[in-house]
This record gives sequence, C-alpha cells and structure tokens, in this order.
Amino acid sequence: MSFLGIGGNQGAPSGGVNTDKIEMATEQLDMITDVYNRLVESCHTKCISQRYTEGDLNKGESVCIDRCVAKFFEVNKKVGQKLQSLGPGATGGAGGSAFGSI
Amino acid sequence: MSFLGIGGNQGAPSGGVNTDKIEMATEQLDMITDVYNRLVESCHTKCISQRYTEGDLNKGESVCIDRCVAKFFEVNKKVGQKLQSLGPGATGGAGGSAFGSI
Amino acid sequence: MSFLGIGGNQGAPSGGVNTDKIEMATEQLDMITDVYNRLVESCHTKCISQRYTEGDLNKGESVCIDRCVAKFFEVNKKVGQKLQSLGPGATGGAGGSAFGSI
Amino acid sequence: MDFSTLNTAEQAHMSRVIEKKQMQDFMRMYSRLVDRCFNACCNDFTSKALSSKEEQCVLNCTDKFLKHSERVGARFAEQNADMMSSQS
Amino acid sequence: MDFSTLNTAEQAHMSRVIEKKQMQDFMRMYSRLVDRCFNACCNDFTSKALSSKEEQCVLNCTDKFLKHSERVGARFAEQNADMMSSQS
Amino acid sequence: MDFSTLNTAEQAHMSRVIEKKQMQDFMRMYSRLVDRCFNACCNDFTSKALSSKEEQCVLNCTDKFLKHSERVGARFAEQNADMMSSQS
Repeated sequence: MSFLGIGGNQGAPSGGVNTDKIEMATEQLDMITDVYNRLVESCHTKCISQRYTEGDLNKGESVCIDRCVAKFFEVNKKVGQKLQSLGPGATGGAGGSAFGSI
Repeated sequence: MSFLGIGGNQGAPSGGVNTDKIEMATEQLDMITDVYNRLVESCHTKCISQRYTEGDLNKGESVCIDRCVAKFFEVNKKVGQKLQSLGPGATGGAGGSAFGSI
Repeated sequence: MSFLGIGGNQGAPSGGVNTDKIEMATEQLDMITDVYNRLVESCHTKCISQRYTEGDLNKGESVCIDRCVAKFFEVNKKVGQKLQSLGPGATGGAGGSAFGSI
Repeated sequence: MDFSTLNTAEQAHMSRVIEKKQMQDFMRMYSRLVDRCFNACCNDFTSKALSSKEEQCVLNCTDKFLKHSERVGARFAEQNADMMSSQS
Repeated sequence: MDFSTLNTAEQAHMSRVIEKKQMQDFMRMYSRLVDRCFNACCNDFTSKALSSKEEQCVLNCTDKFLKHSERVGARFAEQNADMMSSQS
Repeated sequence: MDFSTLNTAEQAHMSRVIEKKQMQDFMRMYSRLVDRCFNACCNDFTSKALSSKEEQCVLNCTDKFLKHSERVGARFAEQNADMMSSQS
C-alpha cells in the first residue's frame, strides 16, 4: 500500500480480518479522498470562470485542468522530498507540538 | 426518513437496536448539521456587515437572512433535480472516480 | 481536565478503562487540534507574506506570530465569557436548533 | 428530521447520539466563533494586548453571530418542515 | 490504490467500507455543490425567489462542476497509476 | 492538556489514540501544505512543468510554514500552560 509516495508494503495473513490493517486502509482512503477534494477545489479556482454562462468546459478550461493536476502532483512530490530531507524532528511543531505537555 | 428531498422510508422492527439504521440516522444528522453550518456561513457572508459596530441584527440584515435561507433551499432543489436528471453515472467522477483503480 | 477554560475535573476509578472518559479525552484532543490548526491558519494569514522569497521567518514575522497567538487567546477568553454571560439558552440557535423538530 | 421509523430502543440510542453531537457542535461553534471574530476584529499586531476597540468588536461579533445563527436556524427548520409536508 | 496486501475477508470488508464512503462522499459533494453554486450565482437578496438568470447560472454551475470533477478524477487516476508503477 | 484524572490503563489507551492521531495529523498537515504552497506559488498554467521560480517558491513555502507552525505551537503550549496554572 502506498499513498502519494508515502507508505510501504506489509505481508497479509490469510483468512480473518486484521482490524489494524482495515483501519489503516480506511485512513488511506480518507486521505486520498481529502487530497482529491482539495485538488478539485484548487483547480476549480485556478481554471474555471465563475461567470457560468455555459455548462460545458471550454477548450482553455480543459487544458488548464490537465496542467493543473500535473503541476499539483509535482508540488506534492517536492513538498514530500523536502519533508523527508528535514527528517521527522523538523515537523514535530506542525501537528504534534500542541500536545507537548501531555 | 428523508434529507433535503433525498432518502426514503423503511419499516422498523420492534425492539432491539438496528445498528445499520442508527448509523444511517447518525450520518443524516451529520449531513444536516453540515448543511446548516454551510448555510450559516454563506448567509453570514452575504448579509452581515463585517464592521461589527453593533451587536444586534439590523432590519436589512434580518430581511436578507430570511431571503438568503429561502433562496438557498431553492438552489438546493434545482441542484438536486439536475443531479437526478443526469443519473448516477454522470456523478461518478465527482466523489468516486479517485478510487477507480481499486 | 479542562479545555481553553471550559470543562472540569472528575475522579477516576482505579484499574479498567472507562470508555466514556476515553471518548471525552479523545474529543478534547480533537478540539484542541482543531483550535491549533485554526490558529496556525489565522496567524499565517495575518503575519506571513505570501511571496515566499525566503524560507526563514524574518524578525517582523516572528514578532507578529507571538502577538497573534497571545491576542487569539485573549479573544478566546472574551468570547467564552460572553457565551457564559448569555447562558445556555442563548446559544441554542447556534448548533442545536436545526434539530428542533426531532 | 423524522425518526418515526425508529423503534423505542433506537430512539433512546439516537437521543444519546444527538446529545453528544450537540456538545461537539457547541464546541465547534465556539471554536469557529473565536476564529471568525479574531479574523474580523484583530488586524493590528504592534501590540499583543486587545485594544478596547478590538474588544468591543469581538463582543459585537459574538452577539451578532449568535443572533444570526438563531435566525438562520428558525428559517431552516421552517423550510425543512415545509419540504417534509410537501413530500408526504 | 492497491489493496493486494489484504486477504479475501479484508477485501470484502473494505468493499463495504468503500461503498459507504461513496454514499457519504456523494452527499458531501452535493452539499458543497449547492454551497458553491449558491455563492457564485446568488448575490441579490431583494427577493427570495430565484430569478431566471440565477437559475440558469446554478444549472450551468452544477453541470460544469461535474464535468470539472470528472476530468480532475481521470487525470488524478492517471497520475496516481504512474506514480505507483514508478515505485514498484 | 492534563490527563492526570485518567488511571494507568486509560493513560496507556490514550497514548495509542494520540499516536494514531499524530500520524493522521501529519498526513493532513502534509496535504494542507501541498494545497497551500500550490495555491500560493502556481498561477501559470501555460505549461504543466514546474518552473524553477515556482519550485523555489514551493520549497520556501514549505520551509516557512513548518517554522511558522513550530513557533505557533511553542506559544500555544505556553499560553495553554499559563491558563491551566491560573485555573488551579
């Protein structure tokens, strides 16, 4: 299993339901849905005219969407590489440090 | 049970808790809360001045809120009718297609 | 247990897991994460230039962040006091009244 | 909403669910309210103290938002009731 | 996504999870769509009725958003597939 | 936060809950970060490739956001601690 370049493979026992794995897969699904929704939102803002004089995508909008998605994945890769280069310690403040005193 | 014109009735067995039904009702509750919160947000943006020189709603704001809610329900109905006219296939891309390869 | 000035203490039985308490603590954790994320977002908008010509926080941005967090807590306190002075009835419309007909 | 298709045990269960949700919703409303009023009223970060003008703005913002939500809620319930009765 | 590391029982379970999620996602998409088209198309509150101009805007907005989402979804799936194959 | 009212078993359980949440929060932070830096840095869609100017912007944006979050987190913890001690 892998999500946008993060994650790895684990062997699966045969038979029975491993609830931890189901939970992980469900979280992955939530994450990918979240990313997809953000992508739809961002590219809509970047590419779609808000005047709505027609219901079809025009040529310019269609091309813009294709490039928007491609560029978004490029940005995703760069941010991922940057985070990995900084190591786990550097990102402690973003998402974790609010719980520092527990 | 019905949510903003979507949904239908099902007979209930007497006694015991049907967890599927509880789950469905809980999801409905989440949805209606989500819609209510969006409505509060949208009509706040449309009707309420951001200067906050007073704590009461003035006459113009009050009337605007009433019309805003009514219009929002009109839009809700139009969008629902449009989605139904297009059929389930047409909306596959919006919310589902990210999982196309599973 | 206490969250941003709301909540109170309860005695804990020794041994065994009280699922209600775990659930409450988990909700608190969700809330505090939500507040932290909103704070990050708000102070980013207020203090950080969107041009990104450098990766470091400059002096002005750093000082702005410190004051932004302090002021946010002040606002949090004022809003909390205002809500308490109005009593539970006054806030029924915000978050609850959508379910009035249940 | 109409929970008449639920039996007594299910309705009791839903009441507990709704009670929890109302607490959660209140907390979220509180958090969004702080956010909203902070964003609308605080734009000067030359000091960390709230000015009296900012404070008044926050109090009015809180007051007005609650009244706004209440009015939206009342209209929302009416519209919802209308829709229900026109369906059945 | 690749669920090949899950066994048969787990895959069956995930299918049910995905089915539920798709219903939820559809409802959320519907709700965001109403929100978006309302915000883009309705700016006149001198009347509570939808003008024909506003109505046309809402219909176009709905149409265009669905086509937009579909195109984004198709490109998203392609990019995701590329990334998967370049990793393995 | 203060979990001193929880017993040992409950604290162990909460540690696992927090661990999971931190993973989730990291993923969400990652996703919001991509979103934010994409929105701030990419405004030219005459090409699908990231220009070197856009790339530098994205790297600075990532860097700055992490430092910003860290500083907000530190101040947040201090303010929270102050509030706790003034209550007890």
